[in-house]
Amino acid sequence: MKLIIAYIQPDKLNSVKQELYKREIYKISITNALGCGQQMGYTETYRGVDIEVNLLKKLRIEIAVNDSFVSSTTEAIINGAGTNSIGDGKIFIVPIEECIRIRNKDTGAKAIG
Amino acid sequence: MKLIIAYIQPDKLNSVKQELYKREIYKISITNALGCGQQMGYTETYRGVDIEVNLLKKLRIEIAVNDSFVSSTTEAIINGAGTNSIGDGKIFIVPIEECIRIRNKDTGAKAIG
Amino acid sequence: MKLIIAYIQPDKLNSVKQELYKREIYKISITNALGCGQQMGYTETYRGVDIEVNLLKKLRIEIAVNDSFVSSTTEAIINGAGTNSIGDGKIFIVPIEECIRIRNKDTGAKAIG
Amino acid sequence: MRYKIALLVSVLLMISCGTLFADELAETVALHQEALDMIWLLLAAALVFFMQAGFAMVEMGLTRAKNAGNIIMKNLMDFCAGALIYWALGWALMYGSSNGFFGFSQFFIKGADATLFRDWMFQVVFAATAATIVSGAMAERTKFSAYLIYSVFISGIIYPISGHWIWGGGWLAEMGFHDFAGSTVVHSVGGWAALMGALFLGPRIGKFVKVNGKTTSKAILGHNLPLASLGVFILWFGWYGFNAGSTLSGTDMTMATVAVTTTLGASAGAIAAMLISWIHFGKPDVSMSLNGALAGLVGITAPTAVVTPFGAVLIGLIAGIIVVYSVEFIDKVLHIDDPVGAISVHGVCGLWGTLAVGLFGATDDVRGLFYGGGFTQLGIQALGALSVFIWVALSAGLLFFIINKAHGLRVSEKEELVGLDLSEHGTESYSGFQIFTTM
Amino acid sequence: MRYKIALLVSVLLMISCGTLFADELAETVALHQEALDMIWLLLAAALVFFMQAGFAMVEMGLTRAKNAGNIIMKNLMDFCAGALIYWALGWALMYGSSNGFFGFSQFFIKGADATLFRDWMFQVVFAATAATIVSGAMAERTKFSAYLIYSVFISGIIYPISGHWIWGGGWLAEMGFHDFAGSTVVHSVGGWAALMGALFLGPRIGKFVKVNGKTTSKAILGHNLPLASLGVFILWFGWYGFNAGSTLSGTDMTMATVAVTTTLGASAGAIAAMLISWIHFGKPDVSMSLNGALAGLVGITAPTAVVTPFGAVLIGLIAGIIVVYSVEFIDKVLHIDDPVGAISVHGVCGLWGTLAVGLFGATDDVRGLFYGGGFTQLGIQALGALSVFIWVALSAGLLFFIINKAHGLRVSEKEELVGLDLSEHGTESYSGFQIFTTM
Amino acid sequence: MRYKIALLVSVLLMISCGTLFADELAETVALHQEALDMIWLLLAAALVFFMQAGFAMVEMGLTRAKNAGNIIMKNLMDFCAGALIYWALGWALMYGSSNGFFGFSQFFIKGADATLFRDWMFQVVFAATAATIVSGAMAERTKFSAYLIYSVFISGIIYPISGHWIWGGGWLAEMGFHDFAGSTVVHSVGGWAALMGALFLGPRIGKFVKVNGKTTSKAILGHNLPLASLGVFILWFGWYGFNAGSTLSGTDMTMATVAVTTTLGASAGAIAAMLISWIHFGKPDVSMSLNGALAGLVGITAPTAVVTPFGAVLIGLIAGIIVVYSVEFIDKVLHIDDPVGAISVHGVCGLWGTLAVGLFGATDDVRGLFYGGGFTQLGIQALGALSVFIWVALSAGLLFFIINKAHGLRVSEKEELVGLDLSEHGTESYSGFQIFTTM
Ligand SMILES: Nc1ncnc2c1ncn2[C@@H]1O[C@H](COP(=O)(O)OP(=O)(O)O)[C@@H](O)[C@H]1O
Ligand SMILES: Nc1ncnc2c1ncn2[C@@H]1O[C@H](COP(=O)(O)OP(=O)(O)O)[C@@H](O)[C@H]1O
Ligand SMILES: Nc1ncnc2c1ncn2[C@@H]1O[C@H](COP(=O)(O)OP(=O)(O)O)[C@@H](O)[C@H]1O
Repeated sequence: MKLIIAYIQPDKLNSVKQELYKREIYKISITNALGCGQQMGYTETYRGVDIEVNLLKKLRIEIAVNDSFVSSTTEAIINGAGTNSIGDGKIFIVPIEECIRIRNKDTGAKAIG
Repeated sequence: MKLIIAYIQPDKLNSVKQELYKREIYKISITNALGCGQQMGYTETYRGVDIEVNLLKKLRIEIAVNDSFVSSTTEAIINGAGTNSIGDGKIFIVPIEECIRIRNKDTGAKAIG
Repeated sequence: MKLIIAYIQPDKLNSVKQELYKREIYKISITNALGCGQQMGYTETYRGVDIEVNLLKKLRIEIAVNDSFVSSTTEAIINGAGTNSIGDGKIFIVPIEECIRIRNKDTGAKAIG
Repeated sequence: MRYKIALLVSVLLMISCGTLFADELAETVALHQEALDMIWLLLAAALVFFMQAGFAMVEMGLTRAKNAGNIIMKNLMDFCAGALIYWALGWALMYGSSNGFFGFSQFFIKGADATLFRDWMFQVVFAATAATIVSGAMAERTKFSAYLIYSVFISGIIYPISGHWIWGGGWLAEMGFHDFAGSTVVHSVGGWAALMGALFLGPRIGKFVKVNGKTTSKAILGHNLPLASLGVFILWFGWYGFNAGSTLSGTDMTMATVAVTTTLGASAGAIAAMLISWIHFGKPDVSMSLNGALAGLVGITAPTAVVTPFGAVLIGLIAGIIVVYSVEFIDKVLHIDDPVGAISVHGVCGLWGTLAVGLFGATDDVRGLFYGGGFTQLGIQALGALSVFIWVALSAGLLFFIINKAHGLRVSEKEELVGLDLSEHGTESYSGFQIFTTM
Repeated sequence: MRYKIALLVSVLLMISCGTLFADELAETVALHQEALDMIWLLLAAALVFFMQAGFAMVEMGLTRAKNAGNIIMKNLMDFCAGALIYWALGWALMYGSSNGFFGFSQFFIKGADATLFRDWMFQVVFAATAATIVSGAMAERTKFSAYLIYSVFISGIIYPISGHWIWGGGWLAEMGFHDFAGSTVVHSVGGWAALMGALFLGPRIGKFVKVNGKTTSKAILGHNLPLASLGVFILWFGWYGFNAGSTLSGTDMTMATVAVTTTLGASAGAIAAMLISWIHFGKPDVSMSLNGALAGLVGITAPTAVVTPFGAVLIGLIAGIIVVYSVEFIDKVLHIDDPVGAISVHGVCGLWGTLAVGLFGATDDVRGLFYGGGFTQLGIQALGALSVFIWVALSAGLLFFIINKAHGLRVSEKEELVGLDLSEHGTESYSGFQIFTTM
Repeated sequence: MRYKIALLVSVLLMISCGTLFADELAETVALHQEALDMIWLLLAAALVFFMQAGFAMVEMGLTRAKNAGNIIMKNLMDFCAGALIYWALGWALMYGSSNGFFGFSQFFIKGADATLFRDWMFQVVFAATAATIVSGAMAERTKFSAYLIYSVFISGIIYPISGHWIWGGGWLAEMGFHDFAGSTVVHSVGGWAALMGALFLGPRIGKFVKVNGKTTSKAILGHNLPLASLGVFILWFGWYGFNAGSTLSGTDMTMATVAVTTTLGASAGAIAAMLISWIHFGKPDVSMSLNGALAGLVGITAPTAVVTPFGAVLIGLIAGIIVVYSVEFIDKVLHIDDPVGAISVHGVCGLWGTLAVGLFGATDDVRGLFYGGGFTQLGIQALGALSVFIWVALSAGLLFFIINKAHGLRVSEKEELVGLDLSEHGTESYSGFQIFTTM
């Protein structure tokens, strides 16, 4: 089992969700994040004074999947969030050793979906 | 050492905390999350128009523990957050390779507690 | 590749960022968190009634790095966030199995930076 | 002789002309009198109406985000339902022809002319104020439908009847009870009804925690102090209509005294509450200072027209002190959960203001203890305040008892935890904002 | 003889003295008449001005956080630009010497004396109200520069011309069309312009989703109901200036009737909308109830001075019902995206209020169908409402068409998704707050 | 003879009757005069009071969430403390019997009648306005206790003394200095005190960054533009009381001119600031446009009664331009940290408004350079503005210097980073909301 962590542009959430649904991946968790990557931050001005917004608003997605789903999940994210431009984001894959469904104490591959 | 990540219903935080305290687990970090799992989202209406709230508000808990504490921690979470109903949440266990206390640079098992 | 997760005091973000920049680590993601650790929470009063704020506001930092950068990253965080006082925070290091840049599907060590 | 007659005629003509002219002038001047009263009372009524916004903001600001929409609905609807019932019934009971205890005529303000329309307008906003005070004390746990029922009864019956005693020519008015703008008529009535409501409801989940048999009180923080402060400013602004408008006449120059004593009383109240909270809790507390301003305003409302500036400052200072200790007492000793402090601000300080008339009254008609008037006025004030307390405690108590039995007063635990916005109204007040929903 | 002469002289002296004195008095009284009108109208104008804040808060509250700053700018600037153009042009077209269809003199209110200054002041805030109504329906997707252009034309030309017909002595006024405070003149004009604007703009991204050829409507939640409710309270407060001020005279005692019917109409509207939403959607909806209060206010605006309290309650109730079904109809059937319900509240309920004059009018001059007046007044009202609808639909339609072609009316998809605050103004309205920006 | 006598008697009777009647009438008319003045001034005072809410909202909105509660306390308390000290001392220094430089009688407004109560009421809200202006410039870093001390001195001494020169019959009044509603008396005094406060405090942490010896200015964003915009609308609304009320009489018909020029000046100011920010920064800036409206209002405050509508528009436009460049200059060149732009809006534009009297004055009494009045009036205006600047710079400078030495003016770095709400008041203003606390 893997935990797939992805940072994407906020306005891409909907298309990522659609791509995931197409691949029958329905479970997903999202948090708000501020990110700083290659996209070095734009500069707004506020009353003519620069603000260096080098922390940009991003969404952080977590999807826990069985190993066999890893490639279709990353594919879905890439398809949904990719625009070929800086700031599209990153995917990190982390191993999960165990997964438990709180409701019925199912564990492992059974619990994850 | 393991990182225990759990998604729970927001109104269960208090009882989870109490269960953890009983087992002498005091360290915990919490973030706000939106989740989409088996509980397919309820539908609110707003001026009579449906809103598909398929992203539900969840709390994301992170607890880093030594291996010997894993089972009591998951037990505490399950006891505190479980209601036998859809939406109760999930627990993911991820390996931690190292842990450092910023204050005094302690590492490993000593640092985690 | 490792995922470095750190909890720090909110007002230390700037100095952490500066320490990271010095070491040429530019990529970083941040989320808001509530934490409960050794610093047992201060008590505010509100109209003379105690509030136990044992959940304190923290920042959660995530930095994905190649293995060779792990020590300089943790060093930067410790330098930037450490004040020798309780509540300074923790660093957890978690293994990353794969990293993908959404923009161009680069993977591995190439994608991370 | 012709000459004489000519003289006579011309003189008479001129005079009749003059008086004719004078008659017209007199009519115009009479119209101006009406117009001055009208303009003054309508604008004052508009100001008092605006206090509804103030109450809504204060109550929302001092409670949690998950119940904000419910508070909007309660404050909007107690005005709307209150206005309709005060039109149908309340006015008749309050200002209809009197038997000493209640009025009974002019239902649906039948046969109203401009003057009666004007007076109804000015009175309906006061009735709504009394009703809306209660909403704060019952916040975050009351069934919306139960609140609607309650609000019809307070505006339609409870408020008008005690109001009749004092402002409608009833028995307390006869005795010389003085409540210029309603410390008792409006604020205490609201405050005591709030007390009964909070009693019947019980505290919010998590408000009082029992550890080893000892109950300790926990703070549940308000989610939006800026909104609460805006509410206090709006209330203070509206209070110039509330107090100064209560001259009931646009040519009664005491309105200037009223404006000044109101300003000084409120200022002193805020300062006193700030200082007490500073001494007592170590920090100048924001929400206490806001409540202090309101306490000063409520305290000065009854005596505003009959006290000196010095008197007003003292009344305000004492109100500001009272409110802090009263909030503490109700919370920590009585363990009654009043989220915004409505009982203390309106009930207790309304009582204080009513008594203050008997202490600081400085006019020929109303002379208090400290100004050589002896105990008479004070006695009447105390009697009036007590009677109104008993009336409201009984009638509101009965009302809440019946609602509780017949309909249920309180939402379920699950609904309370989720928040009334979602459970009672199916909405979120701050959609899109991240809020830690555990709080 | 000496005696006679002495008598004569003394008498004459006294009389002349008296008249002299009376003359002075008469002058003072005349000045007071002016002063009463002046004070009344200026304060009413200030109240109506404050409605700008109400509109801004309502519109902000009912839309998303990412566009709040843009709404501020639109509401501020349609007033500012509107005031300048109404000074230069609008007043002249509306109140200049008439040819029945528009006025044409007094550009830049040339040669104004105190009376004209006063009247311009009272009228400019009405013009700005009409302009600002549109902003809500066009929220969250309109180019700011396009909105600026639009707002100059509505305040400068569209509003003044139909206004002239009714309030400026034009052809509808001649026919006996009655619109006391502007259900048609102000609200319908704003509402129909809003309709045209929303039509030309098209819906916000994600508002209507086509699944299997069937379009379903999705809710896009407002981000700040507390702000929206504050806005409604401010609007209601300002409405006392809007309606009661429309007596145009400080000594016209119908202002009391107006205040009362306005209060009852608004209350009934809110209650009706709440009940309908409760029955219909299962919960008493907050934003619908708020809209219901506004619907009641808009509905009572035309007939406020000529109906009884009963009539006012009925008009309000019906307005409250209309607004719920109208919002549903426009959203679910017509698929027009009106984020705040401006078309329903101001356009449709403005129409209802205008017709209600012909149904509920109860005075000698204006007698409606239900009060024995037959169909005459109703017919005139319908004709007037229709004429104004046609005028606004054509002129505003043309205006938006030209702006759309020549300049572009709508921001790009990217800009809309990011939010107008960032894309049009380079700012965030809630800096530091965490907001789920996907919404 | 009998006849004659009868005639005589009857004539005399009628006349005396008439005059008797006339006497009564004259008394009533005199009362109406008083009532008109009273109603006008009290309602205007209430409007000006409400500006406190406006200032609080603007200042809160343009600063960070972590200091919102502190701003509430400062704005509330400078009014409350200011009212008490203006009662005890300020009025006496400003309007007591004069020696040309300050008044000295009527401490505690001793022996006040209705007229004096009325005048004090109208004046106290102006004093509070001057005091509260400073709070914005000193936001986010000032010790609360130090601010309290400051506010007692400005309302008690600094403001009353220069006020005496101009409005209290002092030496500037004697010279013909014209400041109708207080561009200098109120706004410049506040603005220059704000300048001194900001100077002594130094900038907020992170506001100015030194890179390679070059200081660059960083923006620290306000957390709540909707609140700020509400504040501006409230201020504008209140300004109708501020300016039009300054006729000081309910029968002075120039109030209409004042209302019109105020409206046009503010509108022009907002538009100018928007356009300049658009040209200059590439986007129409929200907070600058809001400041532009305020700049227009401040600029028109002195000349409002003596200029034409054209003059008002020009004055507003120029104020709107000035404010943008002044904010830039103070920030980027002088490196003084004024979080809300109070120095520019009130100090600099107050100066501009004062001079504008000497340029655009168009009445017989006050005739400016552009209207054939030569340089005389302009010279007097300049002299007055300069004198007041010197007075405030010296007195406020000394005050802040002493507070700084004796008590400390600024919170510690840790307290500033954590935010004044927690460190000074032990509270959070937005409990439950997630806020990125690093900002
Ligand atoms: N090494 C990293 N560690 C943590 N977060 C990262 C890392 N690299 C990227 N991110 C996150 O991903 C977001 C997008 O990264 P960025 O480098 O701007 O995109 P791209 O690689 O497409 O140019 C960043 O804002 C940040 O939140
Ligand atoms: N595979 C997963 N990946 C990421 N988050 C998940 C996953 N499964 C569940 N979650 C999180 O847990 C929450 C509860 O899951 P849900 O399936 O509704 O509960 P249950 O399994 O008890 O029915 C979800 O809202 C989501 O936030
Ligand atoms: N074992 C843990 N699991 C999860 N979060 C932790 C853990 N230990 C510490 N934290 C996080 O780090 C923060 C700081 O920890 P704390 O123990 O107060 O600091 P210190 O170790 O320097 O005294 C906590 O508020 C919490 O958010």
